[in-house]
Amino acid sequence: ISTGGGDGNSGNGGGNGGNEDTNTPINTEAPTEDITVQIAGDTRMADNSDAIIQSMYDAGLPENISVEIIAGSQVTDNRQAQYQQWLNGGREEPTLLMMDSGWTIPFIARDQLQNLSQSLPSEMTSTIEDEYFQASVDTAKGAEGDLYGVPLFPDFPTMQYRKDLLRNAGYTDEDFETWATESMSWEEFSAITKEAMEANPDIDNGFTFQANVYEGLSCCDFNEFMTSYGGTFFGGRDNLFGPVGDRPITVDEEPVLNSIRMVRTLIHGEDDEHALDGITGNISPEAVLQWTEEPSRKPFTGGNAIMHRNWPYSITINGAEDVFGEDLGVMPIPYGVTPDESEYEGTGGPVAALGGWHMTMNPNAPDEQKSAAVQVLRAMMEPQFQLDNFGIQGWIPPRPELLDSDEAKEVDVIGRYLSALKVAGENAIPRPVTVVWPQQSGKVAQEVNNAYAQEKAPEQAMSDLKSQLEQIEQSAS
Amino acid sequence: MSNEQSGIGLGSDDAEMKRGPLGRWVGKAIKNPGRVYRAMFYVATVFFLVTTLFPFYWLLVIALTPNNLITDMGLVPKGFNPEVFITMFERVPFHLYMFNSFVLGITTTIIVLLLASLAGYVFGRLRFPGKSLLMLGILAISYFPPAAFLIPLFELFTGNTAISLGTVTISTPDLFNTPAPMVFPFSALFLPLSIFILTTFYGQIPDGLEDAARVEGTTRLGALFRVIVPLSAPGVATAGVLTFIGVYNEFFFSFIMNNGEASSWAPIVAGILKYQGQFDTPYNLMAAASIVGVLPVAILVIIAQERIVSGLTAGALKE
Amino acid sequence: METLSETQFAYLLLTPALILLGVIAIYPLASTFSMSLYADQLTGAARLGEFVGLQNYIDLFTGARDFALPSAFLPTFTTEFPFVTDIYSSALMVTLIFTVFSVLFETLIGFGQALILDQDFRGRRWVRVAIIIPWAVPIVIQGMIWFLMFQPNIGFLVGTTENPAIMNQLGLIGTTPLRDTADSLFLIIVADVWKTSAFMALLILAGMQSIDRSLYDVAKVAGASRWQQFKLITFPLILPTVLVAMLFRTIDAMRVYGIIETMAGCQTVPSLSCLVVTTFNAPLYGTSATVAFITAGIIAIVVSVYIVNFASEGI
Amino acid sequence: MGDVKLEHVSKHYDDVTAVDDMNLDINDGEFICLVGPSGCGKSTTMEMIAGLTIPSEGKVFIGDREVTNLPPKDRGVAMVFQNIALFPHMDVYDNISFGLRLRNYDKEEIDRRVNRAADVVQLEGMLDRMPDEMSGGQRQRVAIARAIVRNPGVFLMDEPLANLDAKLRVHMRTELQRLHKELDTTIIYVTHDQAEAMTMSDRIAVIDSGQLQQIDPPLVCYNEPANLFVAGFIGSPSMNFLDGTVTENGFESTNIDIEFDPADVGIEAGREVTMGIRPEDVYLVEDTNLVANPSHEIEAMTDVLEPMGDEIFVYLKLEEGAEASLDEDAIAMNDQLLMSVAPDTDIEEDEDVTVILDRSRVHLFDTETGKAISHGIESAVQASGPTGTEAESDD
Amino acid sequence: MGDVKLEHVSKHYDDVTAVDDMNLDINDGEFICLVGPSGCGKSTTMEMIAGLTIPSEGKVFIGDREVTNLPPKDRGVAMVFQNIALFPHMDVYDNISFGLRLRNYDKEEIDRRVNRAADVVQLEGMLDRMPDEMSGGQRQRVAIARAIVRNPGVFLMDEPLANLDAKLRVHMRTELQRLHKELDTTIIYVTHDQAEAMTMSDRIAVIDSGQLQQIDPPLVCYNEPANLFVAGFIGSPSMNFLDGTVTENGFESTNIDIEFDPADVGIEAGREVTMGIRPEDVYLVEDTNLVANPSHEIEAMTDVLEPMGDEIFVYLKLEEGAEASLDEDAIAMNDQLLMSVAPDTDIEEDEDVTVILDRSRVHLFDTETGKAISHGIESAVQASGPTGTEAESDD
Ligand SMILES: Nc1ncnc2c1ncn2[C@@H]1O[C@H](COP(=O)(O)OP(=O)(O)OP(=O)(O)O)[C@@H](O)[C@H]1O
Ligand SMILES: Nc1ncnc2c1ncn2[C@@H]1O[C@H](COP(=O)(O)OP(=O)(O)OP(=O)(O)O)[C@@H](O)[C@H]1O
Ligand SMILES: [Mg+2]
Ligand SMILES: [Mg+2]
Repeated sequence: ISTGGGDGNSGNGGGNGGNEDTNTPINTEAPTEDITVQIAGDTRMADNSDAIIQSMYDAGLPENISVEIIAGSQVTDNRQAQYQQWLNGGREEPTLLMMDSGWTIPFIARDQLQNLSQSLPSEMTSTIEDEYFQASVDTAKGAEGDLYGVPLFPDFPTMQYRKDLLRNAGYTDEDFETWATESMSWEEFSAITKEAMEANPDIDNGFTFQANVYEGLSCCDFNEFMTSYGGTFFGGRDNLFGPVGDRPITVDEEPVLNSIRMVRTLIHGEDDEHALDGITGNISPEAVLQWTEEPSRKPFTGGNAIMHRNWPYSITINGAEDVFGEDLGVMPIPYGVTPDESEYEGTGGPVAALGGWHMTMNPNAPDEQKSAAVQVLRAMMEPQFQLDNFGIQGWIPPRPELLDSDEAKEVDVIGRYLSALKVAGENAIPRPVTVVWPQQSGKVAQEVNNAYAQEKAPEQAMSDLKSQLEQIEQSAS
Repeated sequence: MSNEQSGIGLGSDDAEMKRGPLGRWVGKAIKNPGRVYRAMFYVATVFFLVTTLFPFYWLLVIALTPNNLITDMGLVPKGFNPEVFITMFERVPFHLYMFNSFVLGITTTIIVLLLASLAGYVFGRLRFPGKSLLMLGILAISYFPPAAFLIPLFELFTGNTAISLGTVTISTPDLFNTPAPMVFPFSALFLPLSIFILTTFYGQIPDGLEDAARVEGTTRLGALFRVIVPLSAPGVATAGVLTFIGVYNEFFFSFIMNNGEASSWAPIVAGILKYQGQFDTPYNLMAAASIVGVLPVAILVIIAQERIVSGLTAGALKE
Repeated sequence: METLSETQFAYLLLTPALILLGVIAIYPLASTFSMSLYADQLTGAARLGEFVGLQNYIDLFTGARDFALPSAFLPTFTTEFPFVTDIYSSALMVTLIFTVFSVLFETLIGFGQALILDQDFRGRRWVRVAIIIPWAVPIVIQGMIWFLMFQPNIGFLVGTTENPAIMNQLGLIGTTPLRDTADSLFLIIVADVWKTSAFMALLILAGMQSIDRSLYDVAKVAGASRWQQFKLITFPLILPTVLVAMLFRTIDAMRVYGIIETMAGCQTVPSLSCLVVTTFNAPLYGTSATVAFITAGIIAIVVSVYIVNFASEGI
Repeated sequence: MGDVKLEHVSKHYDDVTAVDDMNLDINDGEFICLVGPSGCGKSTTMEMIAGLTIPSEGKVFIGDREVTNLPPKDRGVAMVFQNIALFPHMDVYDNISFGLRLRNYDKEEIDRRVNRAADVVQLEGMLDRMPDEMSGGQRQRVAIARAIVRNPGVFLMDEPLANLDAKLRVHMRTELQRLHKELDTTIIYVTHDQAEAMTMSDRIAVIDSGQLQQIDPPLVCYNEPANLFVAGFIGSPSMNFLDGTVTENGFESTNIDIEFDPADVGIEAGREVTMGIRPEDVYLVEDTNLVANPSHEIEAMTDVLEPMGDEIFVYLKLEEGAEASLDEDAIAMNDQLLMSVAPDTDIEEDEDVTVILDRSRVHLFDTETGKAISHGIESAVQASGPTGTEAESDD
Repeated sequence: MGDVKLEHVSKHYDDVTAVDDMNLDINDGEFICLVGPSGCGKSTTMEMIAGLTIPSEGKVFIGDREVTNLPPKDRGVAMVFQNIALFPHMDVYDNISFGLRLRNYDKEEIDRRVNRAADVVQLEGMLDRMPDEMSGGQRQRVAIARAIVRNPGVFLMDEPLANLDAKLRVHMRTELQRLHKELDTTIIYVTHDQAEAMTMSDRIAVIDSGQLQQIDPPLVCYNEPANLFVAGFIGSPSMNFLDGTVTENGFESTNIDIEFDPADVGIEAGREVTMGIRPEDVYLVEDTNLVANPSHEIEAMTDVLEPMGDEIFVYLKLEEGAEASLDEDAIAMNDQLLMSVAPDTDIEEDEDVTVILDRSRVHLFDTETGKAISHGIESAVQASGPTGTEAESDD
């Protein structure tokens, strides 16, 4: 019985195929025979596959290459497990895999992806390095700096708000225009929200976000709040992706605690024994503690909230004509401290947690498939394709410059909010994904939620968390 | 054979006109305990109907409410959107997933009932050394979380397990995206339950009937399928229903063993999850899909079960 | 074939089942067991690290591996009732609590449902459909139904501190039940009882239908009331079926995962299977395989109660 | 307290009428046997008395109370079922004590009663066996014991001795009679065994096709059957029947004539009648001295002999060449006669013999309606001797 | 082809020996009745012949083939089960045709045979009933029909007529005999009905406690029982037994002496013997003329009278004050005697009577071993008359 990385005897030798496979340069000549490239995408991609494929051809994909998009599971955990088995088992299909930027790195660490820096022409990789959102590119790189994935689209949360309700509190379009690019502080934000609540007594919720015990809290909401106060998980940005076991653990530092105190104040009010001075309290319902994206969006979309932190997908929903239309406002996430006030490089200010997806290549695929796949990747890197898909399925173009283009502004609903998105993108903070992040993420979510829920004092929760993270770091070094 | 006493309406009404309706009822009830029994029966039935159906009704409420309005829900749909039952088919070829689940369910059920019948017969009616040990062994298989089987089975069914036969080493065939890597694991995992169910049912059939069949000229197996199985019809049908529904809704293995496409034999849960985006969850579509996936099957299963039972026993055991 | 001895015949008939189980269950388990003897490996192509013998088992039992799990594996034992410190903080206790309550209520309710379905009345078929429906609902949807019901601002069964719903007023659950282990466990048990009582009901009903009706005639003439008929005829005769049903429900409950994942998440309600799946996805294959085997061992201990019963029933 | 009354009781199944307008009036403490051909409705009648089957029409009374719709447990009956129906999950002790345990008798009383009942049915030492470890007869005895441990007002026993050997039957019979005397309960008893019905019962109820034919003390049924059915059913082997007509001189048929004055038995000449005579009332002519009131001599030829140990059945052919057809569907077989003789009688097959009938034991029935016209012919050509129990015509 | 042989066959259950070293040799075409008390091992023996129970020891042969371990289907037997065992899920037609369908007979042949069998058991028109819609007797008849549709080498019938009324039994008996003659199959038949055993069988096998006691033609068993058990078991009511000793003058007991020369029957004086006499061999002194070889006169007093219709059983007390105990556990009851007299005998209860015994029908048994010593005493004080079937002493 094999207990190692599989002893598959199929062509490419399964998961233990070794580095040569993932590093072998690929023939970048477009194949001449008819060939089909299978892409493990998601439901949205599969639903729009005709338009997407058409835009690939428009972007120069040779006609003899056809593309088949399978939906895969949309539940991200499931998809991760699926890929895990497929790649480990040495499956040749699918050739291209759409991967969450939140868990691409562990696949890289296990040598399960094609090393694009080694096998693609350098003109392609350097385009990515130079022109794409930096934070996105960072999450597609191995420890040694090689690129293993082509960012497809990034995703960053923003703060959505109801202009109509804020108008009742005396704010004007002028203010809204400022807010779209100039982030406000949490103090300001909480005060404004409170004012709006008082001006709209029939609205139950001020600010809604997600703080359930789940990956979304550790990767994103908490990460955002923490970073906006200048806090970090593992010291500066440089340590986000390692070295595991060899980096400081800084979750018990004051900025992190402040961010927790801030959230506690938002939920439980200024009387909370760990309230943060300057923050106006009681604007978020307790319910946030068990909300994920959709449940938190429901009250906002349903008209019962003023402020709402969420991903761009919800902008499209909330900004639709039959929901709020032009009354929906979008701004970057507020900040706790300014970048210069914060100890660590790249923290503070209006941060946005980084989401989004990459396209990676299955190293077990036959060579012809890989060559064809390169053509597909090339097409996907065309600005035109990226703009098309912003329109087709709302993929935010991975190049910041494209957000300024007129074509992008033309896109329905979300085109109106590009300036805010661009700020968010430029201030994106990735989650600290490493091979041990899956273990750490659960602990972070648990402890942070406990602290938010007043079950533990912030100090206690974070020192507990620190020691757990330490154990995990040690186990893997 | 026996008639239950109905009792309703037989109580005499005289001298009870002065009491209120409840008093009258109590009076009658004391005279005729059958009434109390019937009343209890109705109360219990209504209770169970409400408790089992209410969450399902809630599902219907969600389905009929347009997704954007699903917030602060009450007991009735907010808005009324029956088109959801059409939209769900437009978004995902749900009928194909249902078909897949159905085929997987039927195939597995047949395999399980067949193997479990043989084993149930052996365990229920024969005595032989090693019996308890074997039964315990089979039971022990169900102690393991399904995840414990996942990696080896995936390798087995995707051509990554090598079997060496002397000098030649052959690898198992790649069955990814076919029904096989689902049907076999389902069969193995549902087998212990069915074996135990059938063991108890087969064990209770009087020896005399098996004897009669054997003297008439059947083999022991013949007696099993002609007499013991039909007489255990309620048990067999129940084992079948439990297996079928279990497989119909399985997801743990099926999402690893294929790429999730209807054309790759993915089952209904894969279909239901296809409505879901990374963040956006159209609860109404998922609810509608599960109603469409579940309700007809539940009805079908019940009718099939009644058919099976009455077909096998032709009303011999009851009524 | 008929001239084989009873023993040979028995083994012959068992062959197909044993082959299937051998290939699809025993072989994978053996393979998984050997995985449990290796260290976890997170980098590089190999799935597993070096051979460590029983170290994984030792680490799990001593708590040295708890950091890699969503929750502690074993509770901290004390000498005072209830003999463990925080009963909701370990996977073992959470699983046992879930198992005891869900199996208990499922059996009782299943019994009640079976008793009703065993009567003859118009529309029985539809009542039967109604009772089986929960069992036919996929776990994902089961989770969704209950998740939405107890989602603040969506479901009506949970309210806010200012505006509590009935269940909050009764003190059954807090206003954010699905983030609280105790509340979630309670709701998950309710959801599980809703779904799986049908399993019990169907099996018990089948047992009832297989009873020779003439025995009731005898009992009636002997003077048995309905209750006595149930106690002395129905119950003992369906007991083997009930035991089988409870046995498998117990095993299933001990492996509960899906409903937890879809309602509250493994971090909030860490069951034994949650540990297996979370570590499997991490992917800590050595740890995961070890937890799976220990889980099986714990289940074996728990269900030995039934095995003893079976032995005394002579099955 | 234990009297049982059925008033116009009928039971219809889908297409079968199992019991048809039955009227029965059974006194407290009586021992009644229900007899009749298979499928005639005996068990159904019992079940209606027990309350297991609700009559389609009519009323059932037990001891003055109408019980038609009362559940079985409130009727105070104990029953031995034809299909035995032991509880398979209980040992013999628990099976027998079932009814007592229901009534919360104390442990010792139960013990005492069970042991006594086991003693009566000779199952001492088997109390811890399970039903499937017993022989057919043993199971049936458990079923009897299960009924007799109780003290009900009415015992219903549906062929309780069917699976027992002759010696045990005799034993059980006496035990049941003793029980009947001791407890003074009403016993309603179904049996197909003539001897049982004759020796045990106060009255026999003869049923055919769901209808009551006659209910009378055993010897009355035997000697004065109310109709052809009863005459043919009671007595084994069955009564001989010959169809004929009444003339001025008496009865005339193809092979046998019997002289009497029609006026004496109250029928007019010319009527179609069936004559009945039991095998034991047919004598060889050598034994004429035993018969007080013999008929003419009848020439016949022996056919089959059936030696039974204590008697021999002789099938007689009355006509040359007649086949001894054993077809008992036709009520009357005009060309043959069954005779019973002592076992030491010197008789061979295919031998010519001369027989006589005991005229005081001759029965006449209306051929058409089957109703009895007369039992025994007194007004004899020869002087009448002392006659035992024969009765007057009661038609 | 249809001969059945059991060689030293035993069957032990946990703590019970159901059959004990049984040797049986049944010829092809023979009709054998197995009789014996309840629980003696009859059904077990049948099951071993059918192959449903595997003997603990010994061998079973059917027609030269050893079949001890052969499955039932390969033995060519058909069986009527004591517990009937109809398939509850099949209607009558399917039950009867079950064996034929297994053998793939064609539709018409099955139809034909089923209809004929249904005819024989008088169930025409009930072919589409389900078993639970039938009466006990009807079910039993289905079971018989199920066996007789087939043409097996051996029929095994375990009390097939137990639930049938007398008339139907007679009918079924003749049908079975006809079948036996027609098909010329071996029939092994368990019955507790003496009349059945006597009239139908070629030989009767008497079993007690799992051991074969005697296997002989019916009248031999009746007239020359091999031992006390057979003597007491065969014949109903049972033989009278009196314990006594042999003296120079013959048999002497408390109440009855019988004179004979011990040498004639081959026993020495002083031996303890049990004398047996059947009720029908006890005569009132008035009937001495009927007896060729009468004994001394015996004074007695009548106790209970049991009129049976065709005879009356008279219980006689031989001693003043003796209770007519009905306890048949004690083999010999020295102070009482059962007599059967003709139904028209003029006799009352509690009357002094004088009776004689038919000496040529007196049986002597060794009290200790129970073995028969002599059947009938020829060497008479009075001149011997013609005796029928009595036999010589064969001890
Ligand atoms: N499975 C068993 N376990 C133990 N003892 C048994 C079993 N089956 C039969 N016996 C015993 O074996 C003996 C013979 O049983 P069998 O059925 O052969 O009797 P039988 O002669 O047919 O009696 P009956 O006339 O009452 O039917 C009985 O004493 C019975 O109690
Ligand atoms: N459930 C039923 N459905 C239809 N017919 C029935 C049903 N039960 C009994 N019968 C019929 O009613 C008639 C009377 O049945 P019952 O059992 O009373 O007869 P029985 O006199 O006890 O006969 P046996 O001596 O054979 O036991 C029979 O012809 C039988 O076929
Ligand atoms: Mg009957
Ligand atoms: Mg028997």
